Amino acid sequence: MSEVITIVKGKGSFQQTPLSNDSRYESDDEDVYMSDSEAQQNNEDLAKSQIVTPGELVTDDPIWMRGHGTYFLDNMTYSSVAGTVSRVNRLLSVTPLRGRYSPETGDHIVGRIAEVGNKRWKVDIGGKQHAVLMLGSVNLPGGILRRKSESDELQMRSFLKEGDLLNAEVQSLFQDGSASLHTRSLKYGKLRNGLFCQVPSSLIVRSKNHTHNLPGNVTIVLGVNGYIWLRKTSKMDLARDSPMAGSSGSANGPTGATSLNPTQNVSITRLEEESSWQIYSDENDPDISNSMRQTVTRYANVIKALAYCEIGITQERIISAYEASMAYPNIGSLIERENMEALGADIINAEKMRGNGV
Amino acid sequence: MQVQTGYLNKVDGSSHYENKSVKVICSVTGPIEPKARQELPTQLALEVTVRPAIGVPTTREITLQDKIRGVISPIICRYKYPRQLCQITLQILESGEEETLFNVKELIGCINSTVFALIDAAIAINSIAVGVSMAVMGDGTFIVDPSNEQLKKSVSTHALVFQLVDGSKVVENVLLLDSFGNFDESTLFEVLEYGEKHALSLAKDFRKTIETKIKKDLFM
Amino acid sequence: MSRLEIYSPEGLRLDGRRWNELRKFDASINTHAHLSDGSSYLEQGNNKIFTLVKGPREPSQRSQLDQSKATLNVTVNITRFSKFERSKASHKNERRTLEIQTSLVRTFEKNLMLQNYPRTVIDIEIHVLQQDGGLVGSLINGITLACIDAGIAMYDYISGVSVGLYDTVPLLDINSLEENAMSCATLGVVGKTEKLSLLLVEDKIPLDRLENVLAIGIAGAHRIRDLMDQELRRHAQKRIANSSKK
Amino acid sequence: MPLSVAEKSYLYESLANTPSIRPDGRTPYQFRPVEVYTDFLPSSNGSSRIIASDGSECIVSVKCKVVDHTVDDDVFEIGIDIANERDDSLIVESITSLFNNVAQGIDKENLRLTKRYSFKIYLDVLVLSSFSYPVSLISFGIYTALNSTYLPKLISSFDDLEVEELPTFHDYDLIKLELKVPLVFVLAVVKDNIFVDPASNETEVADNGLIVSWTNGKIVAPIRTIALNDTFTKGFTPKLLQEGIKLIEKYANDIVRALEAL
Amino acid sequence: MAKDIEISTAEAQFIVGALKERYRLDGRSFDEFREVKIKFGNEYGDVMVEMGETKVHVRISCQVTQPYEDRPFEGLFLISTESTPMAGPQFENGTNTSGDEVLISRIIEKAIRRSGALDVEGLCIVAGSKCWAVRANVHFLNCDGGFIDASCIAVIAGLMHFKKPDITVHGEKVIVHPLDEREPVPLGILHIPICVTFSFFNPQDTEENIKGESNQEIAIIDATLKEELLRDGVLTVTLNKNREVVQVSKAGGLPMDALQLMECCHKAYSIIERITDQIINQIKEDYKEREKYKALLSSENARDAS
Repeated sequence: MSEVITIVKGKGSFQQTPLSNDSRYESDDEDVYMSDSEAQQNNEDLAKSQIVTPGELVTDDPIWMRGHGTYFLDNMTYSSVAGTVSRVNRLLSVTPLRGRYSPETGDHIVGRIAEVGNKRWKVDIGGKQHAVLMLGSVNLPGGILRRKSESDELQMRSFLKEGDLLNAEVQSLFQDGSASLHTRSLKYGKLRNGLFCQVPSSLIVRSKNHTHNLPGNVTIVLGVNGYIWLRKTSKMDLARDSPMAGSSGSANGPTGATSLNPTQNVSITRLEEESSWQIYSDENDPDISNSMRQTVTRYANVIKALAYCEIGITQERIISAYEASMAYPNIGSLIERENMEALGADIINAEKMRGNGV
Repeated sequence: MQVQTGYLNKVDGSSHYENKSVKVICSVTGPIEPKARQELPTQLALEVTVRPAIGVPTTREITLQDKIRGVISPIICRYKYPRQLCQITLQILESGEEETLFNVKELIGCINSTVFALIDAAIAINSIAVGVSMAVMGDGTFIVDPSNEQLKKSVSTHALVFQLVDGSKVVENVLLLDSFGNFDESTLFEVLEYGEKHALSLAKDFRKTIETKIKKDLFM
Repeated sequence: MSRLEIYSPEGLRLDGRRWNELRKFDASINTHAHLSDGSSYLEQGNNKIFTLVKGPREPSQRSQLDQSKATLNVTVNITRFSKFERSKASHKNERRTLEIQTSLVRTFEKNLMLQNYPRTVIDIEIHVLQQDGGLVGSLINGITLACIDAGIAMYDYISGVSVGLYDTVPLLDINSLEENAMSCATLGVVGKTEKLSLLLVEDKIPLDRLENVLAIGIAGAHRIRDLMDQELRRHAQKRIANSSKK
Repeated sequence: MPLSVAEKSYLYESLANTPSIRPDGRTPYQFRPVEVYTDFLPSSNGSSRIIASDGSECIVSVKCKVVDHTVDDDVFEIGIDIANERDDSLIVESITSLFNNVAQGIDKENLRLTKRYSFKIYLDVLVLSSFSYPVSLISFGIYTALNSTYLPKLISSFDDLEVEELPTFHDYDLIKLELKVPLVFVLAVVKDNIFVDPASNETEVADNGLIVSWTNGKIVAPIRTIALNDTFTKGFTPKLLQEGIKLIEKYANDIVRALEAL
Repeated sequence: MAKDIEISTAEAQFIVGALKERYRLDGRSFDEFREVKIKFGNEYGDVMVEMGETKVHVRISCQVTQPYEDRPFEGLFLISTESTPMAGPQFENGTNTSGDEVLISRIIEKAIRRSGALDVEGLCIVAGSKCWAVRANVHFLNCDGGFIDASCIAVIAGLMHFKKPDITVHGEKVIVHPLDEREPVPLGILHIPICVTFSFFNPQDTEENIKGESNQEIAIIDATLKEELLRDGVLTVTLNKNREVVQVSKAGGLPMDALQLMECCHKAYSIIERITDQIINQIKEDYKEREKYKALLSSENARDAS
């Protein structure tokens, strides 16, 4: 493999037909279907999850409530997307295979300011619409308890401006499905000291915690929307994982559930302190070492490799992939497709092994 | 001269003007919301479009547009409509002259029909403009509303527009004088004088048409 | 040209097909995951078309914002090299291109559930790398696939195909040689119904033959719907198999 | 979408380091991997599709026609089309002019058929998307498309000045087109560092950019600086220019080898 | 479009509601085409067509020019359709790229020019160097729906009415005789295409339209502007008396059953038959009217010629 560039001949469906090699179909011949082996496999999979495509009749049983991805006429329920049928209680819906991130209340997301408007910011969160962050939903310098003043409205850009990255929680959803965010917790707010990367949101599984301290003194914010921030671990990050936080009960970790009540983690005086202008600073810490930067880069490449292999991204997998990536001393070599595939395979195999072990 | 106002029903004002071999339709839409680039802070913006009977608009039509705008602007009470727009669209159905050589009759037809359309649209005007097209022949005779053949044989052609006030009985100004060909100063003044007389008599027709229109509108 | 026999007495066409045969139909979806929310690559005969769907997403211009539904835009980029003979001028602002774009917007406006995505815009971008007859039908198929890939809710498939009429014989899914030699109709058929979302006839066809042409077109379009459905299901199986990794 | 100030300064500081730390860990001379398809347009004489790892993509078609070069010796024409850009936009026009400039470096003799006739090459480039300045991508695309181009074999005689007829060709034999267009590389400068093939986040913070063309083992025209973003553009020392040229001189051969090995 | 004309919800509901009861605002039945009024101007090829409030004016003109290089034996024929705010506030000056305007111009183009209604080979004067360029300028004056149908009638009537000056060819030299010098020559019209536009309404839910079997969709002929603004789909069929479908355009919109579309085509045929006859008759009458005077004026010349 060249160290300068890898150029591979394209493969996949661009030139060859994935479907069938015999080239023509007669319109009046009804039995052109997949080869037997494929058809068999279909049946097996069908047992697990029923795949439907738009316009297909899902059920003619009127008992079902019709959810997302369906429409109906009389008793018939049809699918409006290609995906899998999900039946939860009496709600029937079809989950599309792909689609933009659709926010849910409580999601921990990473977003980028797209527009500064009247008492609100519009935030790009990779969804169908920009999310809204109201001026009243952020902590302002001087503590959360003070009133928002007119001067705050005028200097919104000095808090957050176009391009700024932040992490936030989805506070509520509007009628049309767009999200309203808040950053009223110290674990939310402007992001500094690191690198941004992005993966499809479908690879991020909603979980209790989306901020993780990783080996090598790196903290990751895994936005549910697929936006990811890698940064140098700060004191705050460490404090969150410290036993003190744990002492207030296992359910009260730094999760979305308790986020509106940050005093459980940090004393009110700390809060005042942290709510100074510094939380909106654009300055990075002066002491980010080279090895730290390299670690961040390695994590970024590891995450891209996982995404390339369409492996769901979790803290455990990031760590094990990071460890496995040590086999490649040259971080830059991790962008090569072969290496990414090998890394992905390592992770899957390791998990299988562990699974077998138990 | 035959004029029919309210000829079209999708615009605020319109007129169908026919005078000998000239046939023009004029529509006026306004006052309406202008586009940002058209907007004038203190007065009405005018958008004049002239569409030829044959072919696509060329510089000839743009010249016509400019001349029409120049005549129409002073008679409209433009300061009554700040930040608004008036679209004047003229469709020539028959020009009555060879388009490549002349634009006298078309110009006068456009201006006269515009005046009617403006009145039909109830856009405030301070006076009326009356246009006369004339040709001076080789033997020194003046012909009003010359035919195409007469235009071709003429030594000079003149388009005159007068601003009439005081019940359209008094000529206040010459709004446009557009003369081509060979003529001397004295001929020009004679032409003006002759044209003025004709304009005053034409104005009577104008008023009659308008009066009939208003009566009709009132008692509808 | 006269040397070529459009339809031989033995019932064979220029490329060896019979009257009711489709051209090779190869489709794949999710070809441009990095660039778009949904994408497809379609080869229908020698038509080669990329379709990218971007959105539903925040409109970049306020004028595109509709409170009640998504705004749909379609741009068709017919490349200058798409025909055998390279075209001298760009096709971008040609009336025909604008007409195709408008027709496609109006076809899919009624089929996509735009009311589910208020205040957003869906941009569909099509690049025609090569064309060989029946272009509009292929564009419809490409859009259907790419929209499904994007997860945009729709009532049903729309499949497109062109049918020519050679004397009294309707020829299904014509290529450009056939298209130039005879009259033809393009159909956009909704799912497995006999409903037409789009119908374009651009040359003379005897009124009494039209029904026959439509019938064969509908049958062909249903077949194309099935072929698209197969590709989608194949792709779905693969993704589901993959997602077990998650 | 612009980057945040904090992101930019993090990136800038990393890249300004000695040695620089690129956001994806590449060495200064390392290109991102690309994927290439060739010869997929039967109605063109040659074609290629090139996809960079960030999803940037470009498609090149080569069509040719027999022309009388005694009438018109302009035998090489490039048309560039960038998706979502108007044909008269600045970026399309500047890239088109750059490649017209590059095309000056080709040897037209290779297109000569007979004493009177030449092949005229029409290169059409469609950039489907580009996340950073796309000239390297286009250049690789052109190179591979030409490399996949086969033209009909001449069977009539070379000397046809006196002959009235058009040249005639073999019915199915084709010969490979031997035409090498210079490769064009983009380098980015950050403080005292220079590196090849900047990714989009690198271009955002680059002090300046450099376009270097190379063919047959040597640097050729055009070489020019290029503003990669509108906030950071600064001057740079001639030393860096030298370094950049050396970088290309040293590694361009690897690129050609990789492109040829397809 | 400059400005969308909006119809209030109440009015929209009323109109569509009335349609469900098979009533139209102007009292017409669903299959009724408005009366077509055709007036000819002083010049040949000057036609005004009125259908209800809709007014379209067409002017045919011609000049001698050079044929296209690749078609040396054919003359040029151009139809230009440009709309101005005169026709209604939904039209804007200078921009004819909105969906509706493009479709209008393309359909007229396909119905008349592409279908070969005009014999362009008959316009050739000297192969490769001289030919007639015939131009139809369509002026949209007042829009109350049915622009396509009215324009098509106006253009074809204009072409049939038009006469081009007679010419004499001496080698490469062409002498064009003015109309008063020699009797002008009519154009070669190969067939008479007429457009009929159907507007579709869906009285039910979209689901019923897509999945239902009821086929309750409403089709009305020759919609007025208000009906056009509210319709869910549109079909324009162009036919001629030879029972040929010249052009069909259903560019999206409400999906319609193929048989229903066929039914529309058959309905359209009876309408185009009638309109074709009307055009032919009116032109005959107009010519007769002109001849009347001409006979009076040219009796002397006729004797001279003999």
